[in-house]
Amino acid sequence: MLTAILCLGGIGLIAAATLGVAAKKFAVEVDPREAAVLEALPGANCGACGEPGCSGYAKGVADGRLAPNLCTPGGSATIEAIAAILGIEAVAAEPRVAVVLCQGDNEKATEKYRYLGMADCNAAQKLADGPKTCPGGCLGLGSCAAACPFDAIEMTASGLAVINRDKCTGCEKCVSVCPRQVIVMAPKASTTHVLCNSRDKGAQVRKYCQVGCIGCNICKKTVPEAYQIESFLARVEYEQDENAAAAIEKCPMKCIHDFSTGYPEGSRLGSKKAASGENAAA
Amino acid sequence: MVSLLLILISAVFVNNFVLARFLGICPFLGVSKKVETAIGMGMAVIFVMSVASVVTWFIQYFILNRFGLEYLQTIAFILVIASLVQLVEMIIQKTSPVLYQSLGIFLPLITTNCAVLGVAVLSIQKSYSFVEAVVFALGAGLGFTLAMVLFAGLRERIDLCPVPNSFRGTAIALVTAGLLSLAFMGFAGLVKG
Amino acid sequence: MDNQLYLSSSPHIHSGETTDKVMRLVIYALLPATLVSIYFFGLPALGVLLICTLGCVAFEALSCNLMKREQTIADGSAALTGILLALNLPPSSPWWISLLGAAIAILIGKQVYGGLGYNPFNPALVARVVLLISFPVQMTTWTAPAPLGSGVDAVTAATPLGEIKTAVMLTGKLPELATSGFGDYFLGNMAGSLGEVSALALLLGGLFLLYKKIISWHTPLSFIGTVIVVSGIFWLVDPAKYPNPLFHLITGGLILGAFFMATDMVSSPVTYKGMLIFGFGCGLLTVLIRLFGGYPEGVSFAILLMNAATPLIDRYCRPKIYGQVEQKA
Amino acid sequence: MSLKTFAGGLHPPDSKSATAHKPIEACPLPEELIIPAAQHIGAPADICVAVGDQVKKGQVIATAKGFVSVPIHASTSGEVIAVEPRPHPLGRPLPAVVIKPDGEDAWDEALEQHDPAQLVGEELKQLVLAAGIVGMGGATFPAHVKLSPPEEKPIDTLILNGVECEPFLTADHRLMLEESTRVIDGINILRKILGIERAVIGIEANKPDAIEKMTAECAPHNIEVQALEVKYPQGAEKQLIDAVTGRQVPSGGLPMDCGVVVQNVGTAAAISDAVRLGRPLVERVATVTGPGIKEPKNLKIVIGTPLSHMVEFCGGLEGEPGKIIMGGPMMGQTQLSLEVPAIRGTSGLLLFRKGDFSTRPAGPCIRCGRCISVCPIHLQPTTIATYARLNLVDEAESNNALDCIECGCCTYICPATLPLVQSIRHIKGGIMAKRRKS
Repeated sequence: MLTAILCLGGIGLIAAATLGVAAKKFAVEVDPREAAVLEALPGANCGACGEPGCSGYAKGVADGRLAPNLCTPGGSATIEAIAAILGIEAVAAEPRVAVVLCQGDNEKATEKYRYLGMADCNAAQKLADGPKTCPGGCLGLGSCAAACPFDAIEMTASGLAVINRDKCTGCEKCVSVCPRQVIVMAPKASTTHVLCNSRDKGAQVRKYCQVGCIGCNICKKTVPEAYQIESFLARVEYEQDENAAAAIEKCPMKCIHDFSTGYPEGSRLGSKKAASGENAAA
Repeated sequence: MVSLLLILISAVFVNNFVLARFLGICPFLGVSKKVETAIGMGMAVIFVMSVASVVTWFIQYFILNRFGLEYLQTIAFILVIASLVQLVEMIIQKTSPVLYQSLGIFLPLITTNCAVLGVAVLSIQKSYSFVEAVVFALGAGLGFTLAMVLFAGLRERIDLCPVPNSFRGTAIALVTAGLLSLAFMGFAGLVKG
Repeated sequence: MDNQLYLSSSPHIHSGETTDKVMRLVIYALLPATLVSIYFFGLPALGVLLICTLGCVAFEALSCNLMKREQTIADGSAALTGILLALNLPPSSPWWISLLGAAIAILIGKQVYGGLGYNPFNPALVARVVLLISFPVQMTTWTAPAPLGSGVDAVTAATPLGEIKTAVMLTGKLPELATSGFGDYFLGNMAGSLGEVSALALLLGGLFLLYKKIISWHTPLSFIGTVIVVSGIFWLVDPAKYPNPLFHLITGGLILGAFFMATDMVSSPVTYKGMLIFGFGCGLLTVLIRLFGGYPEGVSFAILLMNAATPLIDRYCRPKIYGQVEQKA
Repeated sequence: MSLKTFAGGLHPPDSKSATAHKPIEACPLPEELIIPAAQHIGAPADICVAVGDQVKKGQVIATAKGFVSVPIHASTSGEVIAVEPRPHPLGRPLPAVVIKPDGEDAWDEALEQHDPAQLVGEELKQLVLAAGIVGMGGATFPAHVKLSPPEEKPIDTLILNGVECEPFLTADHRLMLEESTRVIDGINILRKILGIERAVIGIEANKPDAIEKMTAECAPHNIEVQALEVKYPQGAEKQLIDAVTGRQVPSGGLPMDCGVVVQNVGTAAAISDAVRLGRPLVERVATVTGPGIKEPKNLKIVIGTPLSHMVEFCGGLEGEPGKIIMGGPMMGQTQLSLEVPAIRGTSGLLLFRKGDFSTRPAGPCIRCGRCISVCPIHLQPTTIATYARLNLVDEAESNNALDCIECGCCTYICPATLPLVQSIRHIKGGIMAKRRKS
């Protein structure tokens, strides 16, 4: 019995001594807060914070170089967690989601040529500025959907990107990949949008799109504070849009849409009613 | 000389620790996403296995056998292996932070890696001489590395494939590991023993 | 006229070479071998061929449907897998073995990886090896050839490779058949799986593929060359124990493997250098398994093992690019 | 005779028989000429005329902006009727000067004639720049830039590109047959500018008449003629240099990095005019061909001629066009309409009807390796294209995507009809964007 204890104890002691020496010799300093912050992050490596990945952001936050509320995918929970780790107070940023400002799918908008080649909007855009006649319309080849780290973008059967407002975390990956700047970020609470991105004159727009904004001013006349018209294109003023939905019925081109009533026609998400209503209120 | 070679071939191919004995599956599946990390992990395992088999061989024959403490084999071996892995971990963290980061949790897991303990225990069971034990450990480590690297190469390729959603990730990795193990069955009987 | 114009990135002409054409030509190249196998093994062989081919096509169609992907049976790859699988089975295989093989080949070998072009292993070989390990009895019951119209009943027989393996194990000496009867082996008059038998028919098909430039000479040459060299060395060392290279060449699945299985584009390396390494590995492993392994035939395992190494071979065999003599500016 | 060549490449049917034997015809002036300010690689020129101005042929209408830029000249005499964005071969409206010809086609009197023997290299180079000479093979790289190697990069060989490896095109072939004197004169001027002796004309062996004629006429001038194997892309700069000299342009470098300057034979002819007659680059030879055209021809056109006018002169369209390609079928650009003008880089107009080209959708790569065996740069196109599809910029970069010359061999041969070149071009854009960022 005694030999057993002695032997094992001896082995243990030698091992412990070696490790002890090694720990001194190979010591590496790590900020424990960095690891803790990394733990709290969602780990999507989406880049919404501007860093290449979550570990970079964790390092930045621990160093105090970056603000703790830059992780949009994580939402308020993550921000609170980071704040707790760092022992500071942080204010959650207003949740924002991406919106595709176009309804001109293959059936509603014309194409100026037939595109043959790689299924990528940026590649198509290099050929005579893309096949869509409308210079701002969604090309429908799905580059944004491929870039989305959260699988939040749906390509409809007729070639239009629709963003799932529940899954969207506001990382802006799609915004940066879209060659036509048709995706914009807007407060999640703002559910009414003018779904058009053409700055051409009304007569021209009518030629190539059945649902394009013609800059007729009717929406602005109906709800003056909520709309703004610039180069023949209406935009919702997201700060004062409580009554924006009132203009939907008046729009002759049917290009204003309220997401609290569901998704635009053609989307498989459409049946899910009030997809964002409750969330936006929360 | 020939018998040493046979031990080596047997440990690398025929009785490959991962693909034939199914030991050390945890790091095999966990750290095989990239060839570079797989190589790093393989090297770490080769090192740990070799050193562990040396140390455990001495402990077995000079301490446990001498004092009639064979029944303490498992616990003594684990103690030694665990400290060895700690040592390796510290060295890697200091010398190659990148590798340390990509190995992640799996480095400490070598501690309880059945493959390392398996090598130590098996070479005692087979009553290998000291040289044989070292060669056996080296072969086992090489076999582990070979399996890791092959598998990592396959996984890198599969990463670029449109695998059906339900099979993404671990599912397809397991299917592939199965097929790889199947291919290794071809070595069966190549070396008796 | 508007909207009728096509715009695309250059180039605007195409060779006309298409995937389905490639597959079709490989199937044509396999025709002589299938016909010979039907001649020697009769209706059972035809049955195996039909079940495997139709089974593979059916499973391909089914999986495309299930995954809601585009239907791909028209590209001919599933039919080709089916024929290759059949050629790897014994003529006496029961129907359920063939069908199960087809399911394994298409579902596990190919579709779980995303379909054509993505499978890391040759699907037909995956199926063969799974079957061989799971049903060793059915998969190693061979029949002696009973040529059509000869009126001979099929009787059980061993393959030449199997016979020498047993003989060497029992007596340590090669039996008679390792040194004679090469003419019969060459034509295909021996026991074996459908596609193992006729070296002549397979060679014809292989040469056709080479002529049509569907496959390059690198893989078959280095595969067969390695087998000849390595087995030749052993034969020179002890001719009484190891069969001569010619025996290795025309018995078993070497020709089938070298021309039709190892050259499977999807699961083999893409560069010529890679193909040479691949063929060398296949050849070496084949001889080692045949001479020392537990299985009499090693071609399938050798190719599968090298399939596993293909990503690594590709990784380390990148061709040197034009102008990479100096450091980048 | 053993023919020199490079490793890789392939031989598509050259389809040149429709025009190879046809002498160059002068295409009459159209109703209006559309002369874009952007006709070369580098910064577009600054337009310096206004609506209502009367211009003479050869008069500068846009001035060079920066080193890598050249002036643009009026291609005929007439009135400027518009200065506005007009459809451009690049696919979008770009600033252009529209000239209504007065029918007199009168040269600007200010243009001076020179004797090259009286001038030094630097003066000759200035004449080349003033004449707006760019690479006429289609790349439109300003010629004077290529002729200004920095001192630490000595040049020893001038290679003249008479390969014309693009299928269908025969413009350079006819030029060498019909205007060999101008070409040789241009070569002599180029040698003087560069201060070197060795000049080699590379010609593909499928033009035996051109090889014979050039060999005979070059002999007294001590210019070598090198017959080259018929293989695409034999006329790509890097491949031509490899075939003729056995040297390789370093990855990421320029021909001058291995002591070579390459100029197209058409460029040489234009340089001769620029020096001897003082005439700027206002016309060129272009092949109008393809199954979609009634009478394929080799035309001498003035810069700015709308494609529709060229088509009309060639008997009009045969059937309905499916693709309008400016340049050759391997590297040419598809056009939105026939209203775009021919510019300095327009070596040909190729018309395909529907059915003359493949519209087969891309399938999965079957890893056949054909693209790798034909790539003249020895890249792995399919690997890079896979990374491009998944937008893996770093992986594509480490696979040398930037070295791709976009010759189109891989796409031509691909059994899965994958748009490999387009994918690689796409990811090259991604790599450049990443480099700019960092």
